[in-house]
Amino acid sequence: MTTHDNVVCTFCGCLCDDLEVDVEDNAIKAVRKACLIGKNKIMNALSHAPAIRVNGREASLGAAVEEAARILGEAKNPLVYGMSSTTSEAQREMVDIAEMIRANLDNPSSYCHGPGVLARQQAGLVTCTLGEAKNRADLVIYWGCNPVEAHMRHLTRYSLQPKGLYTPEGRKDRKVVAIDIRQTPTTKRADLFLQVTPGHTFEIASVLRALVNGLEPEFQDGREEVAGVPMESWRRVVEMIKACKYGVLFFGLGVTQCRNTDINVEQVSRLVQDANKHVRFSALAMRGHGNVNGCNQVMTWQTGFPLAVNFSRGFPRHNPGEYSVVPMLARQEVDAALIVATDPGAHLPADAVRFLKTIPVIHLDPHENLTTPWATVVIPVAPVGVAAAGTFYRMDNVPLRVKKMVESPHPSDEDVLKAIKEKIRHVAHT
Amino acid sequence: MLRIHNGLIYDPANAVNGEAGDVIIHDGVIVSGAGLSEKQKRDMETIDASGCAVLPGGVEIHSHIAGAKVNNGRILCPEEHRSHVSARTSLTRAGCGLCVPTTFRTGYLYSKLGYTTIFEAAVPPLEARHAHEELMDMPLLDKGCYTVMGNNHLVMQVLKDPDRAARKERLRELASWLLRASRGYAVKVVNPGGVEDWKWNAGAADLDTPTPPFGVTPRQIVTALAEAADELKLPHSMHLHCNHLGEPGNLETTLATMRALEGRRVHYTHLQFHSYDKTKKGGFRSGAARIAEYFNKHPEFTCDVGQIVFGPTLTMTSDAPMEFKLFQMRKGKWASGDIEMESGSGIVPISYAPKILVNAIQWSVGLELMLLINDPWRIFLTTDHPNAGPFTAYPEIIKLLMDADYRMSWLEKLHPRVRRATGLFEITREYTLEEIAIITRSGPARALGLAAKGHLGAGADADVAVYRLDQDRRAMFSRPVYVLKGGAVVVRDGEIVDTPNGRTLCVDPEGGRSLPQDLAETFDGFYTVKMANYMVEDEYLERPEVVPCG
Amino acid sequence: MKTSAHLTLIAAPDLPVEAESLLPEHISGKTADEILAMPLLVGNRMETVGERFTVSVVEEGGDGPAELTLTGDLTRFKRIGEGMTGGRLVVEGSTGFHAGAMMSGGELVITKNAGDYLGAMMSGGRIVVRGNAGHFAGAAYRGFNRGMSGGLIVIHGSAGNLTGARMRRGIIAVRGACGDLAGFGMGAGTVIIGGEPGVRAGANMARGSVIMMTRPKEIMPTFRYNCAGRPGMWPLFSALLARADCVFPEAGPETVFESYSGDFNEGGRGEILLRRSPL
Amino acid sequence: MGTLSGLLVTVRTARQGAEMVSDKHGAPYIEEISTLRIHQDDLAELGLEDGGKAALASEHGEIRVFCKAAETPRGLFFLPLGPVANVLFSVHSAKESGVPNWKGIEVTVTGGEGPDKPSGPGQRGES
Repeated sequence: MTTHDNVVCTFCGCLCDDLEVDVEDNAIKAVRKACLIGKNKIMNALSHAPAIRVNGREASLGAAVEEAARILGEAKNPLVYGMSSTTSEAQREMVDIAEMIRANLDNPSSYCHGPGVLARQQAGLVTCTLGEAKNRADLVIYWGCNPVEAHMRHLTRYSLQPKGLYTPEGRKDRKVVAIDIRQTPTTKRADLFLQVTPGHTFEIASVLRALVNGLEPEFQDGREEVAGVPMESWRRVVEMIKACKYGVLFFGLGVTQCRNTDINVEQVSRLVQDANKHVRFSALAMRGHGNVNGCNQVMTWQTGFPLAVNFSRGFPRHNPGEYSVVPMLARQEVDAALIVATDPGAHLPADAVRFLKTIPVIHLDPHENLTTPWATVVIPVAPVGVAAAGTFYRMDNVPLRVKKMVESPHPSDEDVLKAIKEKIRHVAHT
Repeated sequence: MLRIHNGLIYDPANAVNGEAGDVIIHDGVIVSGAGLSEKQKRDMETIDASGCAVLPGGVEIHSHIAGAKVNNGRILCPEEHRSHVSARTSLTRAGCGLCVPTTFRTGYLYSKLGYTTIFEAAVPPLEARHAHEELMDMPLLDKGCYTVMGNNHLVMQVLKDPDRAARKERLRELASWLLRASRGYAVKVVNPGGVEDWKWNAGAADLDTPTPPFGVTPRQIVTALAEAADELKLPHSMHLHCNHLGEPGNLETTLATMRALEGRRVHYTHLQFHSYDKTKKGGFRSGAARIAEYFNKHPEFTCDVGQIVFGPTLTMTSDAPMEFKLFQMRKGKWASGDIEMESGSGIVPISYAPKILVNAIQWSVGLELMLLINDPWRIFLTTDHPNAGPFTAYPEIIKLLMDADYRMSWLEKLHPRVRRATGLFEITREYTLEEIAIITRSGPARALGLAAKGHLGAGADADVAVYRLDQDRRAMFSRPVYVLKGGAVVVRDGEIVDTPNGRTLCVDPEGGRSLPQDLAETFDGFYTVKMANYMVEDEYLERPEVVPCG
Repeated sequence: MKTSAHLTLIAAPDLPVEAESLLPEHISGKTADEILAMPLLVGNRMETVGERFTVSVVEEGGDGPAELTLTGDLTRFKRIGEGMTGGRLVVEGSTGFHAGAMMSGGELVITKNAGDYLGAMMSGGRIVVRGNAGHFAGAAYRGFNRGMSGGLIVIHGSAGNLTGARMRRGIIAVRGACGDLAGFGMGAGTVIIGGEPGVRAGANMARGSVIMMTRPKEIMPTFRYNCAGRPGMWPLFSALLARADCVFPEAGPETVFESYSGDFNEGGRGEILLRRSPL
Repeated sequence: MGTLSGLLVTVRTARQGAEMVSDKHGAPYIEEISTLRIHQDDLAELGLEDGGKAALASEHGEIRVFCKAAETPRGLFFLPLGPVANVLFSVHSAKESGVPNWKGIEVTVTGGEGPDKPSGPGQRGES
């Protein structure tokens, strides 16, 4: 039996890199230190692989690759989409393919944390790596996120409990504020929980900005409250901000998917900038999928834009809403799709899935999921971080190398994508 | 074999100054033509360079082109990408951007200016994988990166050691380990102590401001790291971005830093930003003359200029507190990122305009430095891309250096008070082609310790740029007739014709195989990654080439 | 000679089409065949106008700017009238994204609905939409901090979110309802909304005016109430709009407006004018 | 059995995450993504016991869920994002930036089995 140390978990944006995994006879026997999700993910990494299928019939890898290349090469407005749970090496191949076939290129951040990235286009963001939260943060704000359930080790490894360089007492050295529309296991860990009414992120951020800047908000209806929470509570939050040495605000989908999406994050970003006039303050997005941040990074260095890119003229153009996956499916304007390392069958609204079923879809995934049953071409791939190596970007942009610990009968995303690319190139030249 | 025939060869490292002749290439390397018969020469594949200047490929000593901060800059600027695009061709990848171009486009744009080697100027080890990933997507160039150490906690922990001998030994080991961990090429120091100070919300660091909580001063940091770089016999000296960047009167800090480092090899980067004098009222004026006067007397020092280019660009640096100051003056966009235990970064868009007095002075200071520092082997052409402007402006800057009349013609476009604040317009010096060859290739190659770069002698890498001679030097340097990378023609008549990938340049200094116990404990306790996952793996180096120390 | 051309769509396409070539100034002096040979990007392939449209061209005597009429369901056609500098472009039907974006002169009339980014970053000229407009009318593209910088947009129906976001000059008049964040982050210019406004009108504005005929659910708490009165600029504005066939009957020269200034987070020199409904 | 109107918010739960990475066709995953968190008093108003079944309908579709009492505000219902919840949402709800209204869609909850219409977990079997 071999024990692999310092294994990087690929599930969420935390990328915990201290796991221990026992491997015997090319099988995962035990996973230690991971959260329940991470453990399940690694233990089940090799199970439920789909068969290679073309139009529902089993096929050889060569035939599947050939059909994929044919579909993509012929498409007049294809969609290349996904990438959030695979390596940046595979993501780089996807961008190359999207360029070649003059496709639309997007990743799931366009409907998750993408608004946070779009806000950076307008305002920028003051941020830090997770270690700064661990070592310095004496004020932590969780806003519209529930890491106890979604990023299970975030609180112990990075944000709430760890004893850092300048926070030797761990939790005791930190003040903690939670802003959410309901009680969650996370809000219960806070010193101050502000339960807000849904849809008011922007007003909250605006009023906090005003208070940080020493301005008094004026309420035309006379009710001294914002999002159902009285002003004195918001004043308390601002006192805590101004009294801290190093604050870190973690925001989740409750902020980015709230009414007016990216504009909320733009205002939160301005709030953090304003706070830096008094104290040091950072904000971090609680990125979900293991390498969804990597999608944004790779797309940015290769195309200039983090998401929602179109190549129909040969050069990259960017416009969320125009080239992001959900509205494109709403307008039913794509005629083929290459979907890798995400599961639209599970993640997208039902009418999106109904439309996708009407066009040829090529799908690469390590597991049977809710897209494999109907995709036109299904190619099983080796699970990354278990049977394929490569780079993942943590929620704070720290890149880590995920490892290969066992052999899979299937090639990696990267290898399949390279094969598809070569086949498209070959067809184009003959 | 390949022959570049009948060009005027400018190879200052080998004291060849515009002599007509052949450059002969075999297997990616320049070989001697001696011993070859005329027939042999006539029979080989020949590039006709008649009427052209033949120079070594350009060597970029300081540019921000890859990594977390640069990519953050790309995210920040969709508006600048919109109007600068390149479509995919059968050879080249699509891309966009001018001040922060995408990786492939960066490779193409540098290559199309005749550059063949490039160094990313600031990489924190924790994010080094990212920089290397981007560099792998940057074709046509040999490349390397500098590892930032000037605010590193482990460095400061070592410098706190009261035992002088142990401190020295330990720092050398640590610097070697950090270079190894990040696969870096040189020791980079950015606003020593100042970035850490700002994490405590403290003001700008002077040379003797103790850095909390270590009590270590910037003076201690720079002297010790310069010494470590020397003792490791690294091919490049410590690469230093001084304290107080961009502030009026900062030449005092710069001179104090230089005095503290006298006798050591040191490279002062973007010296233009550090050469400002102050008026009685606290306003900007040029301090270039004083800096140049001092610098001229100290052959142990090299520098690059960081010349301002008028127009919009993006400032991006590990000097996060400087960017915060800039943001407060400008509003608009501001990105910043603190990096645990080692660094920070900041980005603010900016636009330099000739009619803004400060910008006009900054522009003049850069040119003054280049004209007043009399040894071209010690000052190199950079724009600190993209901080002072995009590197694509190099041909324009070359014209400003080579053509005094053209330089003078700028006076009327600048703010009227600029003449009172600088001495630029009293200087008549014009650069020669040989001097241009030195400040853009031979000089930086020598400062970087690259024995096979920056010259055209036998044994050199066959990185060559061929420019059609033209009295309009901007036109001449904008569009090389040929660029060869490793012996392959990659640019012909200004267009990319081949896109081989370059190599990663790295070092293998003595020691630094592991961290001592106390530093390892600090690492394990306070980084959020495991040390095993910190070390950049071989997979991130493209055709690595170890440049020897010593 | 003045050229008038009329293009009629043969069938609505399934794929997005980019029709930035179809500008009045481009058809001026062209024959029918030359117009039919002009390029159109359909999906990711280049086609010609002739594959999608039939054309009739009339050369009239006298000088004058060219006039182009497009008829059909052009919902999937993007960039119609983008960058136009003069002449008249009439769409008898609906358009997709970017209609009239970046235009600097001339007139664009859309008889039905317009998509997102109508007149985005335009600097001059006039756009009239008889139906509704999508999001970002007169706004800035991603990353820019300057949206529309001149000209006039009249939307007779409703408009979407971020109408006039980050605009710097010019006028946007929306007769119907408007989405959220009208005039968001604007630096100057005017947005007038007849129907029900969405939330956060005027948020983060530094200067400029958002004029509302219908009371919004709330005014952002970063605005302060100034006074009520008859702003001298309103009669001038309504006269100017009336000349563009855009009338706000609810407000005459005697109408009283409540004035609020804000957004104080951005300096507070912007203004919201809210029509006080008769008691 | 009563009917309530309110706002549905999609969320993540620990069990959803753990089951999603184990087997997306497994019963525990389907069960978790079909479990609605709802206030005790709302539950009572619907005439349901903790764990009772209800029909959840939006303008786009209708699903069957199990109702679980939780410390939520009244009138706000919480369901893990997944193929069950997604029947209630539409791509057409995505506004200017391309994000569907997953953090707030108007729904009605009806206690009991609800009207007899085919729907249910997963996308399998749909044409």
